[in-house]
Amino acid sequence: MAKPLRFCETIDMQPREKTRLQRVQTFPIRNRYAILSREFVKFHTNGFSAMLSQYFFILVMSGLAVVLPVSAIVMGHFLGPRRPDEIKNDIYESGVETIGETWVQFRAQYYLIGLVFVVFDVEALFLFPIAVAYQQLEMFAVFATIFFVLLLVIGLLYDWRKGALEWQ
Amino acid sequence: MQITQWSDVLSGWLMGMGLPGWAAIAIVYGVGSFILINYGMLSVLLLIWITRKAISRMQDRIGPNRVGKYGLLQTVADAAKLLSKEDITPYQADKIAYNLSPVLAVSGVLMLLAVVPFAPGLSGVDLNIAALYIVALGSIGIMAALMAGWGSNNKYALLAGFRVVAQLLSYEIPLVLAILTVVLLTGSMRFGNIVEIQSLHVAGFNLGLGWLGIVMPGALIVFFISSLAEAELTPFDLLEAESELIAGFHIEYSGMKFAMFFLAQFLNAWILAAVGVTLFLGGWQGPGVGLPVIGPLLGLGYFMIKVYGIYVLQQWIRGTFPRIRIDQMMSFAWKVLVPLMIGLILIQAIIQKLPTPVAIQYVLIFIANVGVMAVVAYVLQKYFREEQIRTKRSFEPKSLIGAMQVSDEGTMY
Amino acid sequence: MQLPLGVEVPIPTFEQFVFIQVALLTAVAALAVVMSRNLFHSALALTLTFFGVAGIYVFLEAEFLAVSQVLVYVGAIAMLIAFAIMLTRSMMYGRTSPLNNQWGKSSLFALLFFMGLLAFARATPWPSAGEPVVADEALIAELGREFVTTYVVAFEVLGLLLLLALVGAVMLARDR
Amino acid sequence: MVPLSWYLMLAAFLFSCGLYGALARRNAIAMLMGIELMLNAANINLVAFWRHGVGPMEDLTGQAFAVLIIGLAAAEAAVGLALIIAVYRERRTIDVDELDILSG
Repeated sequence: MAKPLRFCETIDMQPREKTRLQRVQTFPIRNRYAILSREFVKFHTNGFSAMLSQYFFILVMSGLAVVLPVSAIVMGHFLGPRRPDEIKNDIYESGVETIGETWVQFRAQYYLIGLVFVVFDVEALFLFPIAVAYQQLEMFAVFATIFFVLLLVIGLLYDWRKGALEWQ
Repeated sequence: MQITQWSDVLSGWLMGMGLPGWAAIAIVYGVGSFILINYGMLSVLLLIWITRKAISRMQDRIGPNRVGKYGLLQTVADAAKLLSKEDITPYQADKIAYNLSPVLAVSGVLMLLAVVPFAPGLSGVDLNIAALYIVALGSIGIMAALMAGWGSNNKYALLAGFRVVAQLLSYEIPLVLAILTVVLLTGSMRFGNIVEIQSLHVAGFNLGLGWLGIVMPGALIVFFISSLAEAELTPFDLLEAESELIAGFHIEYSGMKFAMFFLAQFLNAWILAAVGVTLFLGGWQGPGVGLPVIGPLLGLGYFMIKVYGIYVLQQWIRGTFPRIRIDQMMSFAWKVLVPLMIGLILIQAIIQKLPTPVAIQYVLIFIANVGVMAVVAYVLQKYFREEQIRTKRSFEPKSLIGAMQVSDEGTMY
Repeated sequence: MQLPLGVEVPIPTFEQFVFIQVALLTAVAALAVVMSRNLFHSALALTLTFFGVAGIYVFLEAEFLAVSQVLVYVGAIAMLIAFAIMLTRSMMYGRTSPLNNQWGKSSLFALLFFMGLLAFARATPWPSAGEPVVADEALIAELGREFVTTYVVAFEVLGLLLLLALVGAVMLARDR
Repeated sequence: MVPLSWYLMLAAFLFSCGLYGALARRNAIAMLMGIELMLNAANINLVAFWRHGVGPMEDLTGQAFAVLIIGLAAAEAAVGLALIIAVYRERRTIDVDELDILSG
């Protein structure tokens, strides 16, 4: 088995109980990188597993990340004057009065970009776990991965030839 | 006791007060995220000051110098002014989308701070999937731009929203693929690991200079270019193309809501710089971070120096380069960066399976990176030279002056 | 916990409490998707639903799946849907009923279906979860390994499907 | 620990919502949204059964297929919306009640 690439040998591999996952060699978790140490998490989380408590932090943070900007906006709303009038609330079009519906038709070019993006996004997503496991893969698996990438390359070349990537 | 153990101390104290475990955890997490979010929102004041000073120096101006020492408080004054501005909602705006969009734009960026490793032992959480988390939360900003464009009931805002979304989508792919090269090399998506791997031990002393950007300069450059586009900075700042799209998708916003978009944009540039530093420039690694007491402080210092350095570099580019056209921008993403990154990944995947020692693989990856970049640079140069000749030819005087000349028949046409 | 009608409800643990919040958010958002008259608001509610489902995946300790959910559904599919709504906005928009003439039958059918599934889910004695999943990257790495070994056929077929989607959809949606 | 039946009930609710949306909505895009809801519900079930199955560490089938379904959903949404846009360009409507050229 190829060793993981690294500049240093400071990361110690701890022996763990043998499960099927032990075939896959990854770096052990170092406690000191989280805001709470792992021992603490195991000890006090009242039913949360270690992974869940990490994401509980994300949940708390997302709550605060919504509340603080909202409070700033609400504060601005109450501190500022409120004198709406017809001209002020009108749509800004450089002084010219608005003609026609706002929601005019747009070209499908934007949708095409979104389409190509979606396909490549999904492709990249699938490549990430494979990249994590890449050190342990056999040759067959490597060829399967490369084949997967080449399929998408064909798609990109096709769209290139057909001009879907051109911005008209 | 390390400075990073504050959370254990605080929660132990709270539990001693008789709080249940989950409440103590919630309070500690709340305090931690409050600090992170406020750091994010307040550092923007500094970032805007840096931007204005840097740009004005490049344009041979002094920049803000009235409010506070060196004009440091200018941004605070601006924020206070924005706070006292009227909050305008245009007629027939889609109220939900219009009001939700600025909040989403900011909180989507603030959430990214949760995984940034500031120093050894100092980060919000060290997720197993941090690399993908960064990419996934970027999509909130895209939705926010679409919502702002749609909700404002304004043609220009919607058009700008479309264009910004097209730009962000196009450059997200090279960005993701550049991150993928790092994951492929390190075999880990955890930022803690990725930073740790970039140390360099010489005789038992951590020099901290084993940066991945040295091994993969190509991926680093692609990441930097795409992060410029993702942050909507100047070569790619079609968002603020005043001459074409008035001001972008946030044209109808005023007061604090406008400030939120502004904040999100500056913070996004900073965070992309921080992610780039974490992935490619060693994060907090530097000489002496392994030392017992002073190490974390040194690490924080290195990280901040690197991130603000990259930020100033971004502003330098912003002050120097002209804006490029939207079709050039799209072509550059899809026809240059994406094929380049796919090629780099394929070559790197093959090299990493060669039966050679790791050190030789690193050298080969470096050579491949430089080689691919050289090929791309050559092809681009050739293409642009042909383009230049073509443009010159099409502007060659044919009709006007040619018509002035005496024709064969001897009459003026 | 004693409810007024004499119904005994067990006090949820903190984890269950948080789960109930996330599930309620998801369910309300899903209801808003199908009930909203404004198509764009439907799309926004759909985005919220996707986030909620990602939260459910986190509760199931499938973090890679949660982040894929956000990446693909929120970042790609919801965005495509919003694009399509903006591109196909017709003049009739919002003025007629959003429902077709068989909505009565469909709602009855969906309600019965839901009742049946609910009864089934409540009646069956399900096993409880085993030990918690290891919280390091071994699971993700194993997932990646499985893609290119055990499920390699499904994986390559998906690649082919993506290629066909890229080719076909671009041909369909192009301006001619 | 959250019991398995709770996940199943949530998934059942999402599926029924999606079913109602796919059957009763008039707009083709709204129908597609219903289908996406149903796919999500199926995915929740897959992952919930994986987590509560024989050994979540031993057998990753549920999670692997959930990720594959996410990829599939992306392809489906891309092609479906492209079809809707193509139909809209031809007929200037995406109201499925009016798209009846095949009905005799």
